[in-house]
Amino acid sequence: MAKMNMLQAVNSALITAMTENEKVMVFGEDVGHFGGVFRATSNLQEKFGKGRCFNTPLTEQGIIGFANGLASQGSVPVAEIQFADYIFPAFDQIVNETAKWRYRSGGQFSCGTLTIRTPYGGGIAGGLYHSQSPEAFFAHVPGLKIVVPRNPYQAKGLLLASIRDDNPVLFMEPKRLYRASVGEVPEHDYTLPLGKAEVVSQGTDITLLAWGAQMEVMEKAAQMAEKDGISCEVLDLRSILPWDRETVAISVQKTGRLLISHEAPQTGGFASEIAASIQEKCFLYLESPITRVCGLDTPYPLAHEKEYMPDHLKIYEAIVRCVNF
Amino acid sequence: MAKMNMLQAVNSALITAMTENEKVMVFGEDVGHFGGVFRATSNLQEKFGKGRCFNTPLTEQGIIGFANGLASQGSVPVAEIQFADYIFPAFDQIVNETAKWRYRSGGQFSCGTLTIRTPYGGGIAGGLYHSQSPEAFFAHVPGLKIVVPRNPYQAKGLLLASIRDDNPVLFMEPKRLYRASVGEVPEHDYTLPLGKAEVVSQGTDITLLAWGAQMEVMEKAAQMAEKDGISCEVLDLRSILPWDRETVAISVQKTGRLLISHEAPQTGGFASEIAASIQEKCFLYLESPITRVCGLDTPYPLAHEKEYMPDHLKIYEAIVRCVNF
Amino acid sequence: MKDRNHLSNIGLSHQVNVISNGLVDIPMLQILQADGVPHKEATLPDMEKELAEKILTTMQYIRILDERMVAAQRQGRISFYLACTGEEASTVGSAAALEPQDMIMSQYREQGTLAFRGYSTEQFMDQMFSNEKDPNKGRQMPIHYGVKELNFMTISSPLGTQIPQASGYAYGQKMAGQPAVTICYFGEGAASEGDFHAGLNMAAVLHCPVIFFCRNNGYAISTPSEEQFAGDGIASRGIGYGIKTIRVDGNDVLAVFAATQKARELALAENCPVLIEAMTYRLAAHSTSDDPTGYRSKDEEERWRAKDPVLRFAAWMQSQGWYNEEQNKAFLEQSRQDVLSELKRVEKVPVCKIDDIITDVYDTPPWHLKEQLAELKAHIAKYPEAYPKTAGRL
Amino acid sequence: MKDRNHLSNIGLSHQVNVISNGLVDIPMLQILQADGVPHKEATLPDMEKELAEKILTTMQYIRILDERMVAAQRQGRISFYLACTGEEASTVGSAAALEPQDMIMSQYREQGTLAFRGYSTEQFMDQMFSNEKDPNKGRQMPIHYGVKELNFMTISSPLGTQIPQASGYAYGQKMAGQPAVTICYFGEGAASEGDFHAGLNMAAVLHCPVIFFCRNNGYAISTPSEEQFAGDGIASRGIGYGIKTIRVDGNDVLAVFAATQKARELALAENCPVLIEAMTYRLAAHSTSDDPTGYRSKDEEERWRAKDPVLRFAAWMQSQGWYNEEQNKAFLEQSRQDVLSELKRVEKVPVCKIDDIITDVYDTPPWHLKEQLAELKAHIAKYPEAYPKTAGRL
Ligand SMILES: Cc1ncc(C[n+]2csc(CCOP(=O)(O)OP(=O)(O)O)c2C)c(N)n1
Ligand SMILES: Cc1ncc(C[n+]2csc(CCOP(=O)(O)OP(=O)(O)O)c2C)c(N)n1
Ligand SMILES: [Mg+2]
Ligand SMILES: [Mg+2]
Repeated sequence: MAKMNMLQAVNSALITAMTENEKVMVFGEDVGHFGGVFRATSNLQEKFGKGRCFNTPLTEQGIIGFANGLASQGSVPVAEIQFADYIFPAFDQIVNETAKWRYRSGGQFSCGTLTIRTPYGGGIAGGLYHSQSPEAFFAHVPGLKIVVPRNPYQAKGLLLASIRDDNPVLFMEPKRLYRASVGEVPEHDYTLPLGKAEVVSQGTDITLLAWGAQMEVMEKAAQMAEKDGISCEVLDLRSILPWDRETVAISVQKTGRLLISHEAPQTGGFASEIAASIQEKCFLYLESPITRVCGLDTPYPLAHEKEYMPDHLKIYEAIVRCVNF
Repeated sequence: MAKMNMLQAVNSALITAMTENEKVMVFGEDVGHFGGVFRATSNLQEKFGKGRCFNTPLTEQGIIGFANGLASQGSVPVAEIQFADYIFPAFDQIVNETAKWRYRSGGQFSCGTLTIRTPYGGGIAGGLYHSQSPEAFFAHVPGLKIVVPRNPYQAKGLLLASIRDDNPVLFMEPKRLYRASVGEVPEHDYTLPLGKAEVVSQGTDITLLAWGAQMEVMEKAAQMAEKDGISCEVLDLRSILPWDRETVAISVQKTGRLLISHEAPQTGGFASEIAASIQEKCFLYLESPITRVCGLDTPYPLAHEKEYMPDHLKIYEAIVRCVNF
Repeated sequence: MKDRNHLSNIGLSHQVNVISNGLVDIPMLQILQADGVPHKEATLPDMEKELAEKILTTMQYIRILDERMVAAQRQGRISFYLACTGEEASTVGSAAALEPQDMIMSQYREQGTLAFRGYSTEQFMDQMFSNEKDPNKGRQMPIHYGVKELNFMTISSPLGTQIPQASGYAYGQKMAGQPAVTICYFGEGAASEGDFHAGLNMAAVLHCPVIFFCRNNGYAISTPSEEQFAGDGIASRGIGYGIKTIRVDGNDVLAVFAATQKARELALAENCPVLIEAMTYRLAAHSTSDDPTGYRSKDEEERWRAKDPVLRFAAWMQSQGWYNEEQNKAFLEQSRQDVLSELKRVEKVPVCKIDDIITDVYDTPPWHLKEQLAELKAHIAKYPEAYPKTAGRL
Repeated sequence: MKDRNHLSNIGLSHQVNVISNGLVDIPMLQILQADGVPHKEATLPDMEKELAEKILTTMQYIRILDERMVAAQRQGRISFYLACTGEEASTVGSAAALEPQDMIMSQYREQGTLAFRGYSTEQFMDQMFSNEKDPNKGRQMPIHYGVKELNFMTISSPLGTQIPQASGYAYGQKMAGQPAVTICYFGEGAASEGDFHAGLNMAAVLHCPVIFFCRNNGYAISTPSEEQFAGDGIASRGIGYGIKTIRVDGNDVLAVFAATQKARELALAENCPVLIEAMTYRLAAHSTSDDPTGYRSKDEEERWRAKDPVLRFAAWMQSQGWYNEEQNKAFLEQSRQDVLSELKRVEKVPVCKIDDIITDVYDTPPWHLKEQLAELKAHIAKYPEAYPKTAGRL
């Protein structure tokens, strides 16, 4: 065990994967010699050479297009998109190519070895274009997996699992926690399961569901609610696609209430899918409407960032409303 | 009044708009001399000249980037994306630029005059890349409006309203109905409201909600259900964003049941947003879970197209399940 | 740390110097004249009689396949088709210069390369009828071929996407130490996509052994190349990226063959991309959904018919004494019959069982897809007559 | 119907002819030598004393603003800053050759163009402190300026997106019959984006009066230009698109001015795009989030410090007898004080009221945004201490 922040945990996972399998290649804007603008890929080029860790020209559609071809050839690309806000130029390559490659070829070819790493989320005074949480756009794309860690331990275990999983994985890293979140991380090799939610704390009155950086906020709100004697069951979804409906449903059948929170704008956010599925699965168990506490339906504003965010106070208020419905 | 199919109605709307306002410009791949691969822009170049109706090079990101600049300059671009399946290379220009232009500039500049026309949907043996219904991707983008007509009358009235509306509008045309749907269309100028759903037929037992080409299927299912004595209220959402929650809620508060159908894959489709919102607004009125009848969570398959589609039989079965819940 | 100077190779001028024609001429390699007689000055690539015969018959076979399938589409037997008539030399001539281990990433008009690698009439039909024997499981529209054994990547409709992919594939071949290159075909229209820019630039910077083969056939559906770009074709761009570039007469098999051989040799030896621009013409309609009379003149088409690549090559073979009228007639006859009989036979092969609607979305179907399949099967069982293709084999 | 021949301008070769250096040399226009003395052969643009003074003081002002704001960021007074140190001549020199009605679409390192058009220290501060007086309402990070009155389009962070947009904007200016062009600034890194390809190609084909101004400063954050492209800079690409191209010494104001004047003249007269590649160097860190010692040597930086564009121009003005030591000192002093006092003052200006969190998403807020605002205001009212910036003015 060693104390690591999330960047160190990501770096450790990459070193483990590249050491184990020489087909693993890491690339993207500034990831080479410099080690990435957040330094998640530090020292990889020195350790593994320019052939396996390198800078690309400044083109996201090129990075993913290149990665798709490389994956279909049998190599194991781990491509970095410098900020999730800049993944959209690669949207066609991801949605029409990466995700459909295996299906359209009847399983003859695939991009299963591809992992796309990208930092997402707000709370860092990043304004419109350094704050976005685009998971919902990709959650509507059959063929992709989407994974979001909430701490360094998860970051290493889930990233290693993503790199080894034989499906393309979009691995979204909560950049607000890159240095802020520090914890014990095994130096040795380990993985955590994809597609499985984690019950972070047990409770009986309401189920609180989130992922990534929002977990911290959720737990803070839960503590406030506990003081009012509201017993919260806190769940970390961990995988957005495919998502673990069963674990969520079991919890909601117990608590009778569900609150989901994410930073992304509410309309069309992934909370809507969860709410739609759970109201169907748990219709007769629900004691109050499923509640969403999300970002506003606006671009991400700098000056009003604090007001925009679904913070612990908004969640706490929503919990109370739910329980008193 | 004249009998027109949907292509003729679109063409008529474009002629009306270009005649009225010389700032209106129509462009895209093959839309010029040739009049577009579906011929929606026939004769516009002859009528209005090459300066106002022209072919672009084959680049969707360029078409929308160019259109964004043109709109911000004060012209009124009506850009065509040849198939909705090919709109993804322009995703960044639409999501990060078109939609955020006004907000980021504090209202100094905007792409409000922009309209993007694109044919969408399946049922034409188009396989993975000539069948997609991508509305949900754009429904998660504050700043955009999304409009879908279901017949020639709507096509003309809604397209004219979209071109004149001072917000960027994604106008999705159900290509399966381009020639199949024929109806009476006024030759004169008229518009239909954006953001307003239409109650197509009144009923008391269940609310059936869809848009565009899926309306036909929905009505067919409704007729089957009526034979069983199930009274269906059929709604056409018409605008996906902003959507008319009020009209839907009023209907559901009356019927106590809601079924939503679209061709796009179920997970993360727009039905999930509607279900999430309505279960919240109408919690105490719901007599059965809100039901979604959608495409499968797979790419769009050619050989199994019939099985993939949310047809009238699947909807009819779901209606019966709802009512007998 | 290494000192850099991004001005090191740049000279000075002291007057405003607007460069409006900064390119050397990029002539087009032509070995055979339209009548099949080689230019005196031309050096012919060495090509054995056998290979020449294979090239000719492959081109003729594709011409026949195209004719028959366009007809089949008209009869409503298949939903869609896309012919390469007029461009046989570009595709077959380039494929002939490759090795079997080279990966082919094509756009959609390159059936000639597939036929050259031995794709059978039956296999073509299996794909076009989307049946259960298509290795792609009938999921895409006709002509979206793909077959792993032949190193032919499954075609996808979105244009240009295969260009950066080819760079990545070639990079992987290089890293794996394989004596192989990737060839990437695309049209001059697709070359306007952003992916073209990304793919060529990355290949140049990352030293990828990839051959970019552009079929400049003058049109992108109805859009003529003069409305597609203003520069000197696509070749001029390769030069901008610092990529070795060759322009060739796409209707001259020998020229295409020689150019592609050279390109492959360079790509492998120097781990670098090479761009080939083949000047040709689409004599066919864009596809069975298209009618060219709406955008080009018959005269124009006639001028190009006179440059028919198949006749030109046949004439040359004749002059070599390699062309046996009788034999060739027989081959053509045989091919026509094969195509027709296979068409009839394969028409009856069923599509995949419904279970395959959810396979290959992921390596193994997750819970939600299993759930959706189960519901679907129950539904089909209840309404078998509504789903005739699959109800019989649930 | 018009007969077309896309081969009409193409010659023939009969040997495989691999073009690996098909470009003429693209020299860099330089009028002033590093010491400010004009090259003998150089023709100087005619520039009045007044304009020269405005250019010099604007460059000096920006240098001061950059220094002070980098310091302010270190003190935590603003969250982010991005300096243009070393590139003042490229931006100010080009802006000086434009007319007020010309639209400027910039990347982010072009504050010099804005200052040249009269943007005040207060206005710079309003944006950087995201306050209610910023016409962009404080929604974007510092340095994302935008002001309609000055025809300066609001900057957006995604790279390259402004390139096709500039083509469209210029097309609109042409259609409206305005005697105006659009200038589009971008870095050599952004030129790798697909949008670059789309924007330049469309401008060439659709005859847009746009000036593409590339600042080739050798780096994209840590990525040196040799890992960005393999061709002859960005200029070589313009030639591929059939776009008139000029390469210029970006550290020589007179050269940049002359080149941009020529470009504007051509763009307007011939309704065509012109590409300018300005060779320069980013002496500053990429931004306040960056540390260049991680990717380049001090020596390299020193070599470029010796080419300082501001000193070079000052020296020339001196030789013209246009430079008054005293006056200039006073100006510098005054500017430093202004920047500091405005910084202090503007720091205290409040952000927009919370109501503005939903304005400008659409022309008028739809029901769902009104609903979200109402909830938000009620919430802030309940927890005022948690939202100090807005609670006071609900
Ligand atoms: C991204 C994308 N945009 C548009 C289309 C529709 N489309 C199919 S073929 C074609 C023209 C392609 O022309 P070119 O690349 O020159 O190839 P050619 O047909 O001439 O062989 C177009 C616009 C597409 N398939 N993909
Ligand atoms: C689409 C996109 N990708 C990545 C980034 C992150 N980024 C910001 S600046 C920069 C480097 C730009 O280099 P260049 O274009 O040469 O301009 P310079 O900073 O040298 O002036 C990068 C990668 C971005 N802003 N947008
Ligand atoms: Mg073509
Ligand atoms: Mg740069």
